[in-house]
Amino acid sequence: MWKPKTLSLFPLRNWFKYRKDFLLVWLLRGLSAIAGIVILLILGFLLREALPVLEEVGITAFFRDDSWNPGEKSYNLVPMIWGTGLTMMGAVLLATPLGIVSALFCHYYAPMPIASLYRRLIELLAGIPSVVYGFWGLVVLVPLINRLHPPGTSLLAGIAVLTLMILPTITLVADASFAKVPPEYLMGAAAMGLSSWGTIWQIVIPSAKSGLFTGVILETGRAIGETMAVLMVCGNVVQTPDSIFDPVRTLTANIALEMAYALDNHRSALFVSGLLLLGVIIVLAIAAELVDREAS
Amino acid sequence: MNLSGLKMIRQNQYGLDKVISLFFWLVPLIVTSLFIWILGDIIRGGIGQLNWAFLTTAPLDTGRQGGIAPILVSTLLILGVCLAVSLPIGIGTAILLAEFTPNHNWFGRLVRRSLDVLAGVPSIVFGLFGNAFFAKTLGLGFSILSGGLTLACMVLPILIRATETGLSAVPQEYRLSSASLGISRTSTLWHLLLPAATPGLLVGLVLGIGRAIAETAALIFTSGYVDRMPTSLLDSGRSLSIHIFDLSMNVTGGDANAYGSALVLILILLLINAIASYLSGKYSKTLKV
Amino acid sequence: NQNSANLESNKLTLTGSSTVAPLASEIAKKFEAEHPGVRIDVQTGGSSRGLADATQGLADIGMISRALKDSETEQFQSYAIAQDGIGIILESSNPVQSLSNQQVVDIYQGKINNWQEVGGEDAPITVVNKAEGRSTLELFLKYFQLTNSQIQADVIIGDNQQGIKTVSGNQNAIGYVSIGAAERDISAGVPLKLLSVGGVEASTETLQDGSFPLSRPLTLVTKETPSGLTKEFIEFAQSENVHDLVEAQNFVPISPQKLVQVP
Amino acid sequence: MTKSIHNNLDRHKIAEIQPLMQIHQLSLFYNQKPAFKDVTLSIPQNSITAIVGASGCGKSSFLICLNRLSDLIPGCTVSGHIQLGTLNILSPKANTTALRRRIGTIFQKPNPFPMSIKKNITFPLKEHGVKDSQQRHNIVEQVLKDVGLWSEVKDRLQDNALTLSGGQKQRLCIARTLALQPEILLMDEPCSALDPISSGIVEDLILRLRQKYNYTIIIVTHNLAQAKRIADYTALFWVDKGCGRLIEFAPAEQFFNAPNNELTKAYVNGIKG
Amino acid sequence: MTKSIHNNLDRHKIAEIQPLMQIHQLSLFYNQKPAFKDVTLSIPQNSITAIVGASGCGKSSFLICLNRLSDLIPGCTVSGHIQLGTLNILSPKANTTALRRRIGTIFQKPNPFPMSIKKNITFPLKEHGVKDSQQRHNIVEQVLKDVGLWSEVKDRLQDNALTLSGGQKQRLCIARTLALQPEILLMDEPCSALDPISSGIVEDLILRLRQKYNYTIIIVTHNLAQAKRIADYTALFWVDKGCGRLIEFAPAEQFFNAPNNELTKAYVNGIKG
Ligand SMILES: Nc1ncnc2c1ncn2[C@@H]1O[C@H](COP(=O)(O)OP(=O)(O)OP(=O)(O)O)[C@@H](O)[C@H]1O
Ligand SMILES: Nc1ncnc2c1ncn2[C@@H]1O[C@H](COP(=O)(O)OP(=O)(O)OP(=O)(O)O)[C@@H](O)[C@H]1O
Ligand SMILES: [Mg+2]
Ligand SMILES: [Mg+2]
Ligand SMILES: O=P([O-])([O-])[O-]
Repeated sequence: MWKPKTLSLFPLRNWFKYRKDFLLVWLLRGLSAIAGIVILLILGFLLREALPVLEEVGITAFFRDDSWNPGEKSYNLVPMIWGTGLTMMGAVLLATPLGIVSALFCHYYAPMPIASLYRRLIELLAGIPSVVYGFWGLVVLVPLINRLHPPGTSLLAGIAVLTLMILPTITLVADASFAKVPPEYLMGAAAMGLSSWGTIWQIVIPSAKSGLFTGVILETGRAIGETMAVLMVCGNVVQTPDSIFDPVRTLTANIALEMAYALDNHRSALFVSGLLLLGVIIVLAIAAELVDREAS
Repeated sequence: MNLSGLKMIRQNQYGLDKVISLFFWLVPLIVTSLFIWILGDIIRGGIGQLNWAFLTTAPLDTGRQGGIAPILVSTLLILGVCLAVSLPIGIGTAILLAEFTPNHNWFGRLVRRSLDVLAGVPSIVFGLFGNAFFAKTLGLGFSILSGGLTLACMVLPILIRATETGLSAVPQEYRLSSASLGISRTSTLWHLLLPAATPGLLVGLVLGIGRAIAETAALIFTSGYVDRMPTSLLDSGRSLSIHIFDLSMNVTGGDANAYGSALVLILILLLINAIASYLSGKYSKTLKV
Repeated sequence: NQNSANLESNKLTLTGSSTVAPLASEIAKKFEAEHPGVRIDVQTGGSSRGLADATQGLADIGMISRALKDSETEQFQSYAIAQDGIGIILESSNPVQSLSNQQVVDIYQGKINNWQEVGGEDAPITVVNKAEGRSTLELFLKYFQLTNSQIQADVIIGDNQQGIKTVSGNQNAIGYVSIGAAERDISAGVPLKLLSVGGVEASTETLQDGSFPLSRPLTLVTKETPSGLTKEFIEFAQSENVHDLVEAQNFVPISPQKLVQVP
Repeated sequence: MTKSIHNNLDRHKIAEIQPLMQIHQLSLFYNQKPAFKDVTLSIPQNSITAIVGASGCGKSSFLICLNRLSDLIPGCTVSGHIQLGTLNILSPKANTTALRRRIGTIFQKPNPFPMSIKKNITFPLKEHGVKDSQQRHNIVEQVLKDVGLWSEVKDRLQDNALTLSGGQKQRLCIARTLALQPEILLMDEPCSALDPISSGIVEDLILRLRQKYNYTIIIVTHNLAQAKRIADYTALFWVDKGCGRLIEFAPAEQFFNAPNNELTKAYVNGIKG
Repeated sequence: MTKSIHNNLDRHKIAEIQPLMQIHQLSLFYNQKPAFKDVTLSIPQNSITAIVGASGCGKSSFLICLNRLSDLIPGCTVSGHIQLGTLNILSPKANTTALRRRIGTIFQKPNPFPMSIKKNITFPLKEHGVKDSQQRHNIVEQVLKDVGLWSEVKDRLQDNALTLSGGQKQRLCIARTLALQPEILLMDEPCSALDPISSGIVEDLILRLRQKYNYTIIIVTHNLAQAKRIADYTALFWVDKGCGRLIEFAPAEQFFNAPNNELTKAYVNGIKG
């Protein structure tokens, strides 16, 4: 039996050691306060810039006017809300299953070397500039769609390019959350002769739920916020689309297209579209919160 | 038994399961071929431009001729500033949310949702904000610093969310047994939780770097358009992505060099990702074993 | 031992139009080479940013891709440094060889929807228009006496090259872009063709001799009457020294008789 | 007691009983390091075989070979031969899913799935083609009663199984395996997380399964008293030069009363039971 | 045997012994649902207290209150009062880090950290200020010998602890806790994953700790024979209307031979040990 000199072995620790956790918490609080401040600053900034036109024409003008034509003082943003919503939804609906399947593939189907190669590939795709995606969409995808149904620049093209762009986000986040599924579950499932698919659908996916949810949130954010690529392939016509082949304009494309030339009220109105976008996201965040609460 | 890395492929499969597995191979195949298509286009267009001179000389004739040396330097500096600022803030916030804020706590929920909102703010709005706040209010002007700080705001939600996911996936047993040994939360965090959460952190890092290095709209208004070799962080510097954007959308006859620059960007990304995963692997090893 | 005030006066910032920015950068580099110690930063962000920054004193010189509007002449001094023309483009395999002004108006208003109606194949027309606020759009609208709300566009684009790529990838598209850019791409083998406008061939020659009707000046603006380095730079940008640079960027130098010089 | 009756019954039959599973020269390696080596034995049909031995001697590793769960462990390789009826278990062509349905496993560490208590049982049933929900419900009730959990959880079948206590979890895992009606049950210290009462319930259950439903059961246990109470055959594993070996495999009576091997003798006598 | 000697020794001393830990009206709730309620008892200094009872009666939950590990479980609340010497354990101001060093815990489910075997022990030591690496190494060797693991792992101290067998893991966890020399040891079924030999080693170790180094030990066990062998005091928990209760707490001799409560009597007699 090991006979210690108890007192000298565990000397009274210094103040810092006793206070370590305390300091840590306050350090962390400070850091997250910075993160919080950024959000408030951005919100405040958007509000400040949007205020002039809001004061002049009121909020309802942005939903009731005949069209978006800031040069002629009409500011209807509704078609662009549709544009944003539809491209985002289409892309998320496509990318989520594709991304999750990709991640499952890496984890449970692909042999090691293929899995890590595939992961590398996906990581790369996360970093290709949106211009490049847009460029590719414009010179490859749009002419293809044009052959199907002119003009080619369309909601469909937007959804396709966005899907490619957000796929890495969901794939990588899903991949990381599958890595954390306790192996006992898999062992247990295998021991009962469950099929791979049954194991994945009933055990792996539910246990990775919160990670997948994060992935969906992040990809949705990226889909909503994406600007350049969408601007290049969507056609940017301000209209509520009747079909997937119709051109649409998203709120972000609206800002990017016109901000460089906008003055006074027009400029201010573009900030309203930014604010509105934020509004859309806040609504989604609240929805996500409710879903999350429901689930837990 | 240590089972992490279980593979289902090792089981042989029958019936419906076989069909589903085929599907699981099909999707990556499609995704891969699509991406090889895109990457192939870039490589085909860019490989001809790629040589030592391209990397070491300044652009000429608005980028149609010459190389990208100053742009490469600016890009790396902007990315450096972005990561130096966003990593500590991001990881710190993630730790606070995952380890020190109960799940149902209203504050935690509020911060999380605010971050989700931040993740959806379009990059051009970040650009205008960065221009108004960092460049004007804080007086940093068009500079690498302004650009890096703006990007830091952009990648923050990605970093935080991914790190947090990594942390919350660490088994509760580790926390319990560590606490039962009277180990402080700081040490538990450093020696147990963070190493175990590195895969999540790495994903955040890779996605964040990807987003930062690919960013155009936010940088036009902050780090600027100047393609001179920067001499300090307060100099304006053009990033690769802006260069690519300018060459392909604004400069007639710039496509070839745009492809060349895109290829360089991808190679840099490959390198950075490799370094990041190497370092994180090393980190989790040195702390774990 | 230079003091900081001196250093300050050795730096010049230009912001504004993305069309002008590449040209201005090139001019700036040449200027820097001839004036050691001087630094000129060219930023982009659009014509409106040029005007805004010049007003607020954030930039010494603003860049815009048009002439000043009447409402703006009070506030700013403007100095054109180059001329840009707007030409109508089709994909090169489109059999249509020319369009009258009325046909263009009808196409853009959606009254003509099929190339058959103007002598082409039986195919719907894809109308490519510029985004609100762009000076090319304003020029186009003014010449064809249209308002933006009358136009029935199928695609709305931002920058020049986006227009070229959209039209060159779509056999049935019609659009309008910078003539110099189109000429350069055509000679590089991009499948495009320029149509004549109002019977005048669209080319840098007709632009230079002033016969082509659709043109705009690329302009530097200042809030106050330029002096010191600002004046020196604007004079340099208007001088024959930079004509090679102007042409290299596919623009046309301003003819000396039209040049407004710094007083 | 039932125990003695069936034990006596078996002892007479041993010679006639067909070996159900023949294991020949079985070895298992973790990254080339052997966990156990050259194990040869035959498991008779409709019997209970207990495996005992010191910690780390490869008992758990032995069990996971028998239904190829070892496939799932990276770096784990198995050599030798296992014959189950006409089926060569270690053949790469063997249908592991079907095999594992035939050979159920209960682990040392209870691992219910993170779903409701009921779903832990119904989901594998559904997977294996029990389509009728009433029938599934009946099976749930039946197997939960079998493991003595029904009265404890019948009001909270929809609760998450992870909120059960350790012993409850383990019994749920047994129930969920029983629901699939395997032919052979592998149990890795199934009672080590149980209190004596539940432990007793499980022991009775094991005997009942063996008796009424003709299960063949292989159980790893540290509890020699338990092995004595229930086993028809007993095997002793021991570590020799860092690698597990089968020291003795014999009918339980002989194993405990007249072992051939010195080590066995020392083990069954010299320790606190 | 040492056992009987010290047991007899203690029985005489009971009246004189100072209570080390006084627990008063302790209740624990998971999301407002009580796991156990109104437990009042005093743990005498330098004694071994065994806690027995059916699965799910709140034994594990009881243990985690004693060193405030319950703080870490979301939705878990504790009410009542625990006094350790002059320290009010449940006070929000108590320094939990120091407290948990004084009160070590061994869990039911062995959970070594995902680091090397050696680092599992040296990491907490370093954390508690043992700076000298030679000294740390000595401690590692000593505690691994104490738990009988040294000979099994001395050549693979750098291997990941997760590659150990179940029993080895558990002994490593015990070793890691002993290295910190707590005053009180809480053990939640520490032997349930162990074979009889290691189990015997741990039992001897527990007795030695209690005897020579004045540890106070609280042990949850399902093994009544074990409780009989080592405990000075024994407590029985039982579920009553879905919530755990302390049924009886008495010196071990009395508990096993002349219990006051009918339930205790039934429990100690009527079950398979
Ligand atoms: N995944 C693994 N990788 C490497 N070695 C392993 C692994 N699993 C077990 N081992 C080693 O193989 C040997 C046998 O382990 P096994 O788990 O089969 O023992 P056991 O007899 O079940 O012990 P216990 O009674 O403690 O459960 C041990 O030395 C163990 O350390
Ligand atoms: N984290 C938790 N959340 C909700 N309920 C829990 C949780 N942990 C335990 N319980 C419930 O509290 C009760 C007491 O559990 P506890 O683990 O203390 O029992 P135990 O006496 O240790 O049982 P065993 O002998 O099986 O380990 C059980 O009914 C259990 O289902
Ligand atoms: Mg084992
Ligand atoms: Mg317990
Ligand atoms: O950026 P513009 O040149 O089109 O104003």
